[in-house]
Amino acid sequence: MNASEAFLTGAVYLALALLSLSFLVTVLRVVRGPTLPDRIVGLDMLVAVAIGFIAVIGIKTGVTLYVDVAIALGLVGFLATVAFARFVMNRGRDREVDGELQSGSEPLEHRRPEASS
Amino acid sequence: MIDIIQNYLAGILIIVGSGFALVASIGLLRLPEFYTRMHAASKAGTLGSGVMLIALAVYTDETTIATRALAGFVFFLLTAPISAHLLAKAAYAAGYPLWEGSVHDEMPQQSRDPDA
Amino acid sequence: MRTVIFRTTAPYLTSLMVLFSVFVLLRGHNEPGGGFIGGLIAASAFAIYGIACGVAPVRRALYFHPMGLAGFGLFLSAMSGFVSLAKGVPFLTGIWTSVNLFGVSLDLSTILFFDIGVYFVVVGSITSIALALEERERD
Amino acid sequence: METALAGLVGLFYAVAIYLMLSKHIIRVLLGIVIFGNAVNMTIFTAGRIVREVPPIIPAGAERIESVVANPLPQALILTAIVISFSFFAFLLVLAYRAYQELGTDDTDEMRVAEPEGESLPPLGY
Amino acid sequence: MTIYLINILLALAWVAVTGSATISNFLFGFVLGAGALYLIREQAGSLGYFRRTRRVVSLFALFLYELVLSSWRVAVLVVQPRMDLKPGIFAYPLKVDREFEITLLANLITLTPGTLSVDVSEDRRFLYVHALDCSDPDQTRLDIANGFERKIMEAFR
Amino acid sequence: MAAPGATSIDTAAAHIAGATALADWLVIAPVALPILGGALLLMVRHRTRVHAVLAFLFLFASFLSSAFLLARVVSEGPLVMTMGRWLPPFGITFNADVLGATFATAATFVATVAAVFALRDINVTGRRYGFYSFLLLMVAGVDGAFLTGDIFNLYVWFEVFVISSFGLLVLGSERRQIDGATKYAVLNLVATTVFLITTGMLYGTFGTLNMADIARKAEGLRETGPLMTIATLYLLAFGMKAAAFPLNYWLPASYHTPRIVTSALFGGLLTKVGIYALLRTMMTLFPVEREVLSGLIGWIAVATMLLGILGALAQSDVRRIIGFVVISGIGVMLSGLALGTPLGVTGTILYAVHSILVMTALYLLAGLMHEAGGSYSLHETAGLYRSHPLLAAMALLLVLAAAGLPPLSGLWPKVMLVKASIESGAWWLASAILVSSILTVIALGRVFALSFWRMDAGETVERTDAERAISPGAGYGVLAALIVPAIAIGVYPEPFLRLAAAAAAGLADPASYLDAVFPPGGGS
Repeated sequence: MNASEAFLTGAVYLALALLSLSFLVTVLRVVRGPTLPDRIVGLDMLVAVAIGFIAVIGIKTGVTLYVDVAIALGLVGFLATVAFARFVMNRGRDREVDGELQSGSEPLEHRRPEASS
Repeated sequence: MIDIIQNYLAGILIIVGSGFALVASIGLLRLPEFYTRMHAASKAGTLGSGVMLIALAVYTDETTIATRALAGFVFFLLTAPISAHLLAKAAYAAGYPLWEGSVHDEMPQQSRDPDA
Repeated sequence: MRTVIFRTTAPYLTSLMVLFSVFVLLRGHNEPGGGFIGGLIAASAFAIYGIACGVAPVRRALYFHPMGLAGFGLFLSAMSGFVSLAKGVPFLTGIWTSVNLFGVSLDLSTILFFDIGVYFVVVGSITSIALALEERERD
Repeated sequence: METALAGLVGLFYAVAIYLMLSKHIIRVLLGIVIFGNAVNMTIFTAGRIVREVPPIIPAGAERIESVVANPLPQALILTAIVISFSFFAFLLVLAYRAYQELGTDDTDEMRVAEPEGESLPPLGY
Repeated sequence: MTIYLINILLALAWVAVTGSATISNFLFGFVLGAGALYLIREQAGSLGYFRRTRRVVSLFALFLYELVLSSWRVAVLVVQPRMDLKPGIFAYPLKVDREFEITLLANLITLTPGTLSVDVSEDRRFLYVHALDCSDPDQTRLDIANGFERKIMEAFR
Repeated sequence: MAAPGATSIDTAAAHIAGATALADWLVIAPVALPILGGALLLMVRHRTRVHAVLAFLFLFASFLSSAFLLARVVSEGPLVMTMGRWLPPFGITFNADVLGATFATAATFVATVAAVFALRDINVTGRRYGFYSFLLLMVAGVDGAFLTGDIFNLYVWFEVFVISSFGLLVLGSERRQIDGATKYAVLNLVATTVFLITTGMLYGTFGTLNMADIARKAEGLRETGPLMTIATLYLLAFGMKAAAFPLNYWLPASYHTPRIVTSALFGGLLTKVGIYALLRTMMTLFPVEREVLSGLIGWIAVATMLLGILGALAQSDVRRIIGFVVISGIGVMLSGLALGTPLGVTGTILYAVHSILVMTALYLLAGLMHEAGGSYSLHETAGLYRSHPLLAAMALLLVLAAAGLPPLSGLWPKVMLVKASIESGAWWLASAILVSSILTVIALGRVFALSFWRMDAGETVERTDAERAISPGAGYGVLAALIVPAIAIGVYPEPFLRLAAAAAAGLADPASYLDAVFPPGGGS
């Protein structure tokens, strides 16, 4: 084991530690909120951290099968964010008071049912 | 020789990348509100994971893995700004206000209309 | 989401994702991947297309009705099980053959066709659900 | 490892059942999703967790010479995931439709099919 | 556009001649073909091709530079004990008008930390940008106009 | 990572070497044909004209194949086919024994008949929506459940028919339907998930999922393994599916909401799959545990049949009355399972076949009554005897059949069950069966009395004759096709009794079943 490999091993462990820390910090933000977009940003960040994990583990173990998983994860994360953005836009802010979601029992007034689909 | 360069480069890159990821998550925690948090998360975070993917591409000896890792990086570069933009736009349109310490708002009010 | 930025990039992203989904489908033989996950990726590609540009362009782009695609996939999968009838081995046994096409040897198997069928089932059913919801949302 | 996973499975079941007892249909759905994941982990744990290589026969070989992980739980979980995914997709659409058509996501108020205070059948002949 | 095609054809010819169809060989052939095209630049009218390539590369270099620089700035800002924030949204008057260019500009702005494009106005004349440091919007506008926007206009017109 | 005791897997030894005869494909034909048909119909969804014809052809073909399969199984013993040549426990086995083949034959027969009835009930929109595809896929799921020999595969088939049944349930998207479908979907999802949990535990205990293999290994594990837990959980899961007390209120909440032909299929087929799964797991896999649970099952049976039929007495909607009658029938079937004697199980099997035919027929009858009288409500229909004498005659026959009176199919299984319970000294069970029969006569007799005999309803409803039937004759023909076998079982029961007895014998003594999956001297 020469110096460069030792350096890489140390770097991998350091990176894993940093990533774990940032994972925890991000989870804290997701839990805390306080608004829905905050949580969405946090989830987005979690995807990024997960991809970082995949890359580092790929270097550490040489198992690079997961690179495609990383790409797919990026795709899914993108789709999720887009869908959440749509949701935020459609719902508006009125139902969210002080970061607490009111339980959605209010009836819809503007969308009336049609008889058939 | 090339092994040694690969190892050092990959090591530096993953440290940089994870450092960026950590900074991004700290920013996510410390910054005061949603719009400013978004700066930290959707960019420094993306940069962090992207740099780590590049590290993987540098480290591996297989061309297919390297190209795939790079493809993943490019894909992030494509999607990250779009999702950030959409989320910011949606949040603004939905009426989430800017932080009270903000100094400037030139956004016209009619684009708060959810259909815009 | 009527925004220029999303609408100009979404079609290219969609084609990129469809390409990736086919890649995932075809590599599903001895590495992670396969019809189901490939189909999901393709379906999410269409969902993004639909969110960005509306449902009608997606329907036009697909040409067939999504449920028709799902039916085709189911049919393909079921039929690939019947190939083994000719060989006198049980249902769904993998049959391999090598086709020589323009000098390139191509390994075909019933398993591959089964997987392609799964891909179409997933693409068709998930896309049809997504499009139906999206249409309802827009009205 | 089994112990940790067993604890996690128990936690998942607890959360899932708590959510499923809610009267809001969306919470019930979320509970069902967690329920499904708990089940998948149960199967995973039941298949004996070992750190082995994937059960793939290398090219050119006729058999695997080393100890391999048990492929069956993975196949089962994959099947279960696919099924619960399609199930969930359907249920989501259904809940959404129900919310639109019935104007509520409260299961106590969903009494269209069984209206309250139905009259008894005629008693005379 | 045809120049690209010719370059790719040259690369394919290189692959065919050398007889090894690998990606690296193709890329090598592409670079060689570009060199060959450079030799006949006056006849083939490929002068613009190389100028444009140079400008795209320079745009990309500017982007990387901005990315690293402002990432660093945001990183420093975030870990400072007392954050000095003056965020805000400013309107940026667009000179570029094609959809593709607007998209590219907006994405580049978003990717560089410190600025985030929130929306494009309906008439596509303004880009609304959220900035972490909005104490001097005019300076930021000027930076974008002289930086990314100018490079984009140079590269794609 | 070379662990001690490394074993290698020889793929050649894990494969079945011999060729499969063409005739063995009969095992999967009842499943594969409807799947192919369903897929084909999805592909031609715009050509609504050919839907009914294609669906009928595929269903009839699968009915024929399952009938041939039954004939072959009766004469030659269980028939086995292992998918993809992988030996169990890796490969999935399909094996048809008398029980599975009998149920499959009855199910495909009912489905074929219902497909004809659907000509009247389902319009072009419904066809385009995919009614026939869902119907075929549901039949495939039900047949698959009857014929598979792998417990996880059983779960898969459960899901296949449950998901298809969702599609059928919301066809039309009325508010009522969506309400009913939500409850049906959630409850069924929970039931199948419990099924899956139990299967996971089962796999953890036995290391195999092949039912024959489990039955073989259960002997050695009886002392140590948590078999009792597994058996109880299966009872819970399948009891929920079969609508046994106290987990049965999803059935009356949802079965009356869809189109009448869908209700008929649900009432006829779906709960019986739960009964089949209970029979299979309790009798073949866990006979000893069933012995312990028999008291519990017995009380569940009594509660189900009595509360079910009491519920029927309180309803005024014909379809909901029938829904409760279905539940009551489940109770009767469970009583045979509780007894566990050959006679009792034979009674259960015969009753299940009877119930598949008669419950479907009852729902279809309700549909025809609606057509004739303009309403499903007992308050609003009257005097159908005058206007529709033929319908009245059939209704009378069906009431007799459902109540278990001679000369129809309900009589013999009830006689057997009562006799079996008296033999086992379970007087309470026998009396519960008799009481529930009497109450069934009252509940259904009232339908007959009010809707057919009563001259004039107090409050007549506006007749909405906008959508008249294509031809009433087809509806009567379909009903007759269901009543004829019911009469046949009633007046000429010997072959059916022999069949059910053979099925029960195969269930209680799985030796032949095991031999078919694991041929002596061969296999793993």
